[in-house]
Amino acid sequence: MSLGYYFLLPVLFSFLTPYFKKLGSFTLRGSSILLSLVLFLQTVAYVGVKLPQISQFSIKPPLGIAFILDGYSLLFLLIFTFSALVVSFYMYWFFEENSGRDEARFYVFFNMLIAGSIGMILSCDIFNLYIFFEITGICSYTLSAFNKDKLGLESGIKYLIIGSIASIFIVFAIMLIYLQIGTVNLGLIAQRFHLIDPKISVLIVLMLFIGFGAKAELFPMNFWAPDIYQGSISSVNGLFSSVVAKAYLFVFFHLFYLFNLGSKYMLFVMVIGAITFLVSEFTALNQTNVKRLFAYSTLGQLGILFMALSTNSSQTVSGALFHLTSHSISKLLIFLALGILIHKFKSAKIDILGNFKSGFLTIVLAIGFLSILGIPPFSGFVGKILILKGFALSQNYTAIAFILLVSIVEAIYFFRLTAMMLDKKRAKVTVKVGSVNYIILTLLAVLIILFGVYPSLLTHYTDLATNALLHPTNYLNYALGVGL
Amino acid sequence: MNSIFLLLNLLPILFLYQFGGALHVSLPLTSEFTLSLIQTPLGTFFAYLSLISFLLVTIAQKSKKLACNYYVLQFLLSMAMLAIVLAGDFITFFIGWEIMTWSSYFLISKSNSIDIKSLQKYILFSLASAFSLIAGIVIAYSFAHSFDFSVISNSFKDMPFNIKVALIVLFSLSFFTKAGVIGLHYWVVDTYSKAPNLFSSILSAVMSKMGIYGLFLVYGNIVGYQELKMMFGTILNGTDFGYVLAWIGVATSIIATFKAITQDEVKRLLAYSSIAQLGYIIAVIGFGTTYGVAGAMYHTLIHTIIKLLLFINVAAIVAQTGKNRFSQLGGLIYRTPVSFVMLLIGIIGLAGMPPLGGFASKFMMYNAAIDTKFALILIGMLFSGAASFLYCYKLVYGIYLGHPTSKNLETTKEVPISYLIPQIILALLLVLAGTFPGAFIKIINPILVEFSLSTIPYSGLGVMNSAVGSFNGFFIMSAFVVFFVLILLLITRIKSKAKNNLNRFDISYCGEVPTQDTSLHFGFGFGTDLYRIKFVNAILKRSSSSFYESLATQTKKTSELFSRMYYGNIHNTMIIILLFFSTLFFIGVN
Amino acid sequence: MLDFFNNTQTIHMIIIIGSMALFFIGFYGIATQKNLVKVLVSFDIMESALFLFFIGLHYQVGLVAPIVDKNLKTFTSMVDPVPQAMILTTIVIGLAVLALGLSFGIEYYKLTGRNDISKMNELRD
Amino acid sequence: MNLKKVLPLKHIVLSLLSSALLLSVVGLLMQVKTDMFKNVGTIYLNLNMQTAAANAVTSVVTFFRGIDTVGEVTVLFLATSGVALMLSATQRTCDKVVKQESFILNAGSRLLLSVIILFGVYIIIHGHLSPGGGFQGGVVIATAFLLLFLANPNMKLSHGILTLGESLSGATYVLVVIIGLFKMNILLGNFLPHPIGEIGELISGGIIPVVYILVGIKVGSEMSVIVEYFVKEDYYKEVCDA
Repeated sequence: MSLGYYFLLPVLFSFLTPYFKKLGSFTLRGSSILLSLVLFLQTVAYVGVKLPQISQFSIKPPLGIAFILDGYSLLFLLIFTFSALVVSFYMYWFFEENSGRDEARFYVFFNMLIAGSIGMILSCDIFNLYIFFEITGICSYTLSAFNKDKLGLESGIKYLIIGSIASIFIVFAIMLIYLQIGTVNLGLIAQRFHLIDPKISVLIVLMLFIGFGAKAELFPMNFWAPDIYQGSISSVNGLFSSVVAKAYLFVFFHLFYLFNLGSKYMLFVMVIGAITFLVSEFTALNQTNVKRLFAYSTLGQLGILFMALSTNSSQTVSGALFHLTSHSISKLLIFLALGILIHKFKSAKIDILGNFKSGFLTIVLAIGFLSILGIPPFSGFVGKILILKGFALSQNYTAIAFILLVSIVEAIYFFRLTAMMLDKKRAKVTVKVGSVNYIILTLLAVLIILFGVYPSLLTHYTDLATNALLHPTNYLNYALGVGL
Repeated sequence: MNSIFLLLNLLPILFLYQFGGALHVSLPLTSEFTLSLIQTPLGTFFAYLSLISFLLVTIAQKSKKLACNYYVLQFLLSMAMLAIVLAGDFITFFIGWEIMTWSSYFLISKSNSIDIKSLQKYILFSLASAFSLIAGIVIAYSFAHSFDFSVISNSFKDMPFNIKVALIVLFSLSFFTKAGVIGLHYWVVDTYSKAPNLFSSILSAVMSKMGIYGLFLVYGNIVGYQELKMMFGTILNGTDFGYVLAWIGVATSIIATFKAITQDEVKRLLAYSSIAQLGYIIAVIGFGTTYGVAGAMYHTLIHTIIKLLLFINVAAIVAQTGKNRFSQLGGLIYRTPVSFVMLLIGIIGLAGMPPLGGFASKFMMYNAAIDTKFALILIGMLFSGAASFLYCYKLVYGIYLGHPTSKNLETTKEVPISYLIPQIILALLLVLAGTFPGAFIKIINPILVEFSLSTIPYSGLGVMNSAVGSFNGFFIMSAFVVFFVLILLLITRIKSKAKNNLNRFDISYCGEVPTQDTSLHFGFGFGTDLYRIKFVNAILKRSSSSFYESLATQTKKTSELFSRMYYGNIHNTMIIILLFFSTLFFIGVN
Repeated sequence: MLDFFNNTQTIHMIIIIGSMALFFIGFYGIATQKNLVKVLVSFDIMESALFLFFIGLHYQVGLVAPIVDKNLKTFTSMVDPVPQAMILTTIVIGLAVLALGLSFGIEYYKLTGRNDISKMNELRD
Repeated sequence: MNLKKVLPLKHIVLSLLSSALLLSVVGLLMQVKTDMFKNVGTIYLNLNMQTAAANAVTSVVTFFRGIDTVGEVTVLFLATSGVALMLSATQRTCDKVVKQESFILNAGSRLLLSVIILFGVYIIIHGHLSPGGGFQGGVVIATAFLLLFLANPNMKLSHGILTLGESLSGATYVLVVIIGLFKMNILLGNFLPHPIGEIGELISGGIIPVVYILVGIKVGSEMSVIVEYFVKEDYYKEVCDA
């Protein structure tokens, strides 16, 4: 198998979608599930293979473009393809319930969203990366406007405007890079980046920071993010939270460590992450819309990840990657479960969490909440304790105190939701969970518990990823085409 | 269902007994974490304490129709506590601690009287406690590079002084919150009173003891009493640190005792009483002397027994009558005599009167205070001990004596046998603890060795030795039984002649004839006169709730302030991004 | 006299000044304009400025387009083809995003009768 | 006249800020030395003889950086789908266009249509020999349809044929990329014969003209769809308002 299929197969699927549609909705949904399954199985096949793997286009790098899979991208690839598989099963249920939607186009955008995100993490060429960035962007704009109502279109327009700003800054940065370094290959850029004029390099880093930071929902640039979550359907929210935001975060830190930026930048990113965490968690307290609330929660968790990933210590980074994986699974679980409730009640007010009656949903939602809060024996705990441990080893007590104090604020709203679910005094409506959703949500909940009680399953990959992220020598060799 | 979980609860006890002190398991969680269980004398003591409590409570739950998930959660809770007390490293300890937190949260949420605010209080204080604990753990890790108790304990001496203090403060805060030290007790009363009735007994008797276990672990094992002495110096015959702690404990017990007296709800009274009793334990735990530790340990045991007994007793009464306030109860002595006797035994123990176990534990604690020459502490303890008679009296009078306050109470039947069995067992234990206090010396000596303190000389089962003096529990008990039987005979001779066929409204005072609504019960309004005493009034008026409520208000205000930024104007968002870029540009390039 | 302009340095200078002026006109536009169409046009202005900048800086006096024909048999003394390829791609992407943005705007206008982005605030708590 | 209303403070501040940024960025860019490293483009030029495409830009677009072009085509495809998703609902609600068509315009535009399309096809086919290529030619073809729509609002494109052209050309393009893997052991390998001696001929450069023709068909049909949606949107609006 070649890495190129991660992009080419979804593209082929999308181009042929009009004909799948003619064969009936079952074929359409089935083929989308099949596609996600094939990509997931391909990723599983890469587990245990000697990394990095490379797949070249046309000509050997550094002249040509190549897809490189190292430990860092393998972890994200697993998360992305798994999320895609889960969501494509979930959408089967969604379209059964909501007939009359433009199903075929949804699948086009959904699959290309995943393909674009995967392309961003695989590509070793910054201009190629920008194209995947745009593919992901266009898919997310359209998916957030998919409802075609006032709210959906508003969120689509907002996302598009922010995306355009981000892409202009990134294009400018790429042009400056080409002007200065004469290439857009990441390996060569990394090699030569410290040789160029420091003022220009500051400008380049700043523009990339604004571009990817705005998309990765960093603090002074994330005022749009909750709006997007509120306007779009909840399975798309799950994807935004567990795939798209993570892809931008991947690129952010991939470039960050490839360019080997100094400790000043690290401190800056850490402070920005901390502010993001603080502001988002406090804001979440005041929300009455569930989607918005979990949007803020996502922003907060991204804040922790930015704090932890910018430390350059393998302990903290490994913990952060564990936390990232666990957060992706938990948020997917929460958003998919919320989707069932929102569909039932036709409302996204926070009260719906108090008004449903379903033991199963209560349990899975509670597992998701506890995991995000970092409470054992769920997977979030291992991530959080690893992060804290990493900070402890570098004796960064401020960060520890900060994370723990803000986590209490986080606990306030998570446990308020839990208490609402458990409250017996509210009027309750029985909610039935279909068999497909039952299996999906059980699977996600089991994974959360499994990674919590047996973290070695995951720490192996996070350690690999950490090593690849902090010491990208192998990656650079492949990107430079050494020994191919 | 009940029987299955009864057996399941029995299993760990047998398992622990089988190992007999040699349990040592380690389980690698990841390459960096290893979960390990080690059976120390201290841990074994607490393990038996919690496991037996769970067993007894499960017996009492026989008469309730509880769902399977209730039992599963309760079993999970007991396992979590077992993990806490048998933990050999901080990760296991913390995992147990957090599982304890959330499983008890879900159990409390199953109550019918619980509201969101109380649940929030409970979980936020528990999480604050857990986060302060984890902060301490990772700080210790940053020096010891291990989570193992023994490694951290060994490297503790080499840490900088401020880190040592920070560790002790963080750990103490965490465990104080669980034990409900005054100021951090905001969650205790609401939670205990609104939790399911039988579960309150576990909360008060076992879960608060996990805080005490943590204090023993940190002061005795991790830091070590010797090290505490070296760090803070000594005052009189005890440590400086112990002196401060003793004041915290005494203040807790005095304030909580007065608060308890004024309560109208039975379980709220018990909750405050629980805080007061734990105050004693905290008062002596830091002395760093043999008798301080022994007294704290003994009182832990006795308090567990008493609180289980009292809470089960009250739960039975509430289940039987549906009333949970003193002003609604009364006169149940003729309807539920066995329950009355059990409660009587319980409050005799609670008041610390001879011949029951309560006396022995108080004796040890007072001795410890005398031994260290902390006279003021001793006076405080005696004062609150004397004041506690009042709420003990209120408890027995309000429920069982006086006039029944409503018609239904007159037709109440004796509580179901499943409630009585654990009470009888506990009462017997209490009697035994009073009769053979010497047996406890055998349990406590290994723990004292573990803390590298001198041991207590053992001279017979009935004899409790201390630095100041000793007493023979067996002798006192024998004498008491003889007197008791004599007096009982006397009373029954007099009583048997009187006919008890009066109606409770057959009285009139000041020319007024009471109606159905008139509360004739003395339990109604008992203790309100305390407000007239200036000193007590000052205690009762002040409350930590205003502080925490203002904290909540501040949080909400901050939240509103921040959420004003997210008001959805994309135009301004763009301007902010561009300004952010410009600012960074001018800073970065120049 | 026009030889002065037949100098790579001068041409680059003019291009930098011109394209950056255009870029910051667009910058000013997105910061101040509230009409969705105007905002999208401002984005396009900024993009065009970047295209100008990028292509312009890769032109040097004396170089020709990178195409061989009967007169020019080898690929020597030609301008760098990569910027042109990249600009081609970026133009298409800009066009795609512009079309999408306009279609969103049209639909939104049909539903609400508004195209002022600062008044799009129905998504709030 | 209120000065504050015409020129609010915010605008003044932002224009000053833009000017300050402009000055400092220009000042910064003036110092840029662009010849520190050898551009990758010069290496491509040296290698370009091997691809046998006379236009180096074309060989960079379709071959050296060919996967960019796959992505680019995908972006355009996604945008078209998005536009169709957004604007297709209107056609259901307000379907009739009754604007009077002018005979002269109609006949004239039909006359021009073939010429413009021929020109577009020429640009596409000669993409590897002269300036131009799939994108440019595709857009030229779309302008032909634009002219048609402007002249005759009742004109309808056959979506079946457009979709067929779009899907098939796109799928073939992806297949060409994948066939390279099997034939040349590298994705997007130039597996068709491309002797260097034939440089400058119409059939030369292996897969390069094939790719550009596929891209041309795809871009042409997609742009036509976009043009149709936007032009008709305008007419519908007028008709619905009336």
